[in-house]
Amino acid sequence: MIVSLEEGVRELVHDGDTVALEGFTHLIPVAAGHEIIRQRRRGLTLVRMTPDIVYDQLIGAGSATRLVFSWGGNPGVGSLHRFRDAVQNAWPAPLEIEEHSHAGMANRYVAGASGLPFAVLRGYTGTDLVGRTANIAAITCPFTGEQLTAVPALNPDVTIVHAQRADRRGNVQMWGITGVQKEAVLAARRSLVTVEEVVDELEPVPGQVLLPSRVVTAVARVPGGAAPSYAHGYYSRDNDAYQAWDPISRDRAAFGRWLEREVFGRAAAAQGGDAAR
Amino acid sequence: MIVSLEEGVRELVHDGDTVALEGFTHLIPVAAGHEIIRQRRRGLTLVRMTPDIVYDQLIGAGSATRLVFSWGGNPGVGSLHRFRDAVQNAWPAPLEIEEHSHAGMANRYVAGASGLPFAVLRGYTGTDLVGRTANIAAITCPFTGEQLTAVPALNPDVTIVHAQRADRRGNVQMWGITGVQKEAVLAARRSLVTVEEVVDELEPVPGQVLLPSRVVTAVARVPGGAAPSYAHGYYSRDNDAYQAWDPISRDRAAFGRWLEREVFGRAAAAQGGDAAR
Amino acid sequence: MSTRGYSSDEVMTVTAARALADGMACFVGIGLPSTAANLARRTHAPNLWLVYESGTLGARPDTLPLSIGDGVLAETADTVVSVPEVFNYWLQPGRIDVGFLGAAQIDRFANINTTVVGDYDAPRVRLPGAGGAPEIAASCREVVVVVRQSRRTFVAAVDFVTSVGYGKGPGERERLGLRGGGPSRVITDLGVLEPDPRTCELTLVSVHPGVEPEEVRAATGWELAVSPELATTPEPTADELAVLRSLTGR
Amino acid sequence: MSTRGYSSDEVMTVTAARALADGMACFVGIGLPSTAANLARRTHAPNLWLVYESGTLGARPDTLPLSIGDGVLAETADTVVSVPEVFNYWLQPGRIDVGFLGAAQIDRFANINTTVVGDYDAPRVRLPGAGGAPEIAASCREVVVVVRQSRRTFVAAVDFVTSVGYGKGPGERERLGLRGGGPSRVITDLGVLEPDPRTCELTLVSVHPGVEPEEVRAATGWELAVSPELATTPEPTADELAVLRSLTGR
Repeated sequence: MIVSLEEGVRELVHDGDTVALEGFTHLIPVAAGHEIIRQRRRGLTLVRMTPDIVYDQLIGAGSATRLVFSWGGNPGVGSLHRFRDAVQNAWPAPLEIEEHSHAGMANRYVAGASGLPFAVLRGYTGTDLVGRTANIAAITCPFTGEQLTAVPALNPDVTIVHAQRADRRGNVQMWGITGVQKEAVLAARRSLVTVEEVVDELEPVPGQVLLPSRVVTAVARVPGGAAPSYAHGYYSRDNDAYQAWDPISRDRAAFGRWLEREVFGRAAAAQGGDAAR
Repeated sequence: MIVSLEEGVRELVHDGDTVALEGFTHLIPVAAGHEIIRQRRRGLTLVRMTPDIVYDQLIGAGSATRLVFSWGGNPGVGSLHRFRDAVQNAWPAPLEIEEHSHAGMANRYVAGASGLPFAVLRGYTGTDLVGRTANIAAITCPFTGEQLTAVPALNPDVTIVHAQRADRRGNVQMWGITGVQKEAVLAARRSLVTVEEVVDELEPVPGQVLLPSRVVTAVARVPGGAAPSYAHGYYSRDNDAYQAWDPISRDRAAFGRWLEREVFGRAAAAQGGDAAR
Repeated sequence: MSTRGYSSDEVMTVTAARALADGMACFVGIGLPSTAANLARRTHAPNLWLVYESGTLGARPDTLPLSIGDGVLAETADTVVSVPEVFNYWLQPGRIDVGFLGAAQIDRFANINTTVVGDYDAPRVRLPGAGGAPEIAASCREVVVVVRQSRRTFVAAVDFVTSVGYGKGPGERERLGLRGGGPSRVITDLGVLEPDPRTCELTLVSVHPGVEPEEVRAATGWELAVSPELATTPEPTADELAVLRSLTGR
Repeated sequence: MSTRGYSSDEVMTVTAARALADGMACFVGIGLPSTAANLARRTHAPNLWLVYESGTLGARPDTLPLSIGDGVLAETADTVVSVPEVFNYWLQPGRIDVGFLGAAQIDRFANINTTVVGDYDAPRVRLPGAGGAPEIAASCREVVVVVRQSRRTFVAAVDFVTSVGYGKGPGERERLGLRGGGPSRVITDLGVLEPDPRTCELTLVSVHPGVEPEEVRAATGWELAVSPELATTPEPTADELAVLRSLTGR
């Protein structure tokens, strides 16, 4: 249940898997993303509402062949240039994309968490997103005849999230902006949670989301594992790091050097804790 | 925004309305139910997942012509005899019923809160509930072809709930078992919330549900307004009162005496607070 | 209380508690199911994970709750979620191992009625209704029914199918697309019934100590099949009875 | 900074802030919309109710958030809800008065593109994508677009309709069943455009101080209609500028 980050990724993330690393600006599982690159996983379908710089890194490193998303950017800075390079120039490899709106993606996770094959929403109507994927369909209300939109459930092979705390039995506690993480974990076949701390007892916190251990496959203690995003109550967002990513991301060679230095040049344990610490 | 219970019911509950007084064992708006009886509202469609003794009282008093529900009983005791008398003997008036499962009712409120005309679930299949109402229909997943069940949104004219606290701007805070109250309020055209306390600032509490004032039409301070059910952190459930209801409920005359004494014999203010207190 | 030192309700509750393995997730109704589940948690299954439809996940009540929404459930739970969430995120996707249900009527294919006795539009007895039962019966990996046995309750065909057991027989759950396994046993104050693997018909597989199969057949409103390997239910242990009595205050 | 003592971005932001009435519920995107909304909250609209798609309801940030998910939003909010809840329970049912959107391209019918420039399958520029915008554009009572004006951005027809304004013209929102009112104005660094009530075509209704209508027409990729009652935008007040600069740290 409590594993090292290296072990957690090795056991739970396989080549060709559909993998969601979720987080809405807050609690982004960055260290886990780097460990996936370090373990040279290939052929992943990456899923996330808001792919940001860690997805840019995974795409630039060639881990992914497909991206399912609703907004891909460097929040507060601009575009993701490794993502652009993959879509516009197939570098380092072609990247197939399937895009949705936030409302659509959120409801796809809700359907996945609920054991339903699809969700219904008022969305997409009149946009050019319709027709770009078979995963947006019209549906008629059997009571009013009104036409709405259906999207299919998302059920990742594995969802990875970062949280503030877990207890030794594997119950996970997060608070602050908790985004769609509960649904993404409940929708997944397996889940890996990196946490700031493992504690004996989870003292209740206002606004908390608690993920019971029976929906958590493994927990890895990775202090700082969300940096340069933030962990409410632990550390702040490193806005400079997001700014600094822009020039690195724009240049293939600079990105390559960054990858060697910051990912391959480090052990998993150096980027965060492990079970032994 | 902050009103007396008498004023809140007078302004927000009209003859013929569809009214939901929600609460799942905890925080049941009993005082508000009695005020509806006292104001002699007629022709109500009463909605609730778990109609219990306050609905038995409303039905026995002749306030309702229709009940939409999923489980009608005296929790831990047995049946509701005023409800039975209405269904079996049309006393004091015929009561039309529309019944669902809990899962169906909960999803009807979710659809209502979401501005959707219907909700989808795995439910009802193979039961005799299907066909008893036009409000259960089959629906086919446009992606998998799988057949599921649809239920229409519930949008009460007014939802009434009880909560621990509100602030002076009308933000409402409840915690403990919060059931389906958030959805019931969000689904309604108007809402009335009775509370134990009105405070200057709502100190956050773990597990709280906060209803922003913009979805709350009126708040009435009614300390003890959930008794004989309970208000977590304020008072416990009066299990004896639920037991005591059984013989009163079984007998039309005993019920009539109870009604005169406990409802018509009291002013609204005597059953709880009012704005002035 | 019989001369055996325990009542028929006690052997029923103890037998129901034994149906729960440690670590299972159990969706609990109030009354007999709740007593049995809490007995199991206090004896052989300390890590039983109790889910009540009021939204309390992982409740560890120190006293027996009187309703499915008691404060003690919220106070001792791992977390409390909304009612839509307990049904949509926990029950519906098949995360619950065993659902514990009661019944006003149950038939030979373990279909359950808690809605009406008699005609729906002119009922002899109006019962509380469905509550969470239809989807518990549909979605849990297995369902255990705990109910006192009599001809009034054990009827050849229920007046109203509130919750589906095996419908009209073999293959019907599959045809309906129900994902849970259905009732695995019915535990009464007289014995234990299980669906025949071939016919899905409830069959007497165990009688409680001192109960004759004929007694059970007499309390059943159809020609009750009896297993050729009919067993006798193991007696409640002194420890089980002590814990049960401390729970129920008897 | 012009000789007027404020920049064109500043007059844009101040004008956008003024579009917000006190007490409104406003769905805020990051960047220019967030600056304008927070300026409004600090000046004439102290009870503006800010909703960010990260789930913070009623946020009152004391510093300008750098992303839609900043900690300061959670800390100062009335409550924080999940992302599914903010879209399903708050945006979709029409509880939001005004949605603030940006655009990479906008066309004469106020349709917005934030997806790709060029062909979708071989894009010249791949943009971030839809985010919350399609449903904000569909469901808010009105939409205000804040965007710098240029021929690159103001195009006759967008390359990709990410968010629907008035589609191909009058009646299209109704045909599509969109419940919100659609874009009520587009506020740029040059002036203010509003849809013509009859044709739905964006029309110049106000120019910022010192801006000539011809400048605006030259920065628009279609034959821009100019209102016969063309106004000049009221200048930012000293107070508005002071608050804005304290927010942006300029």
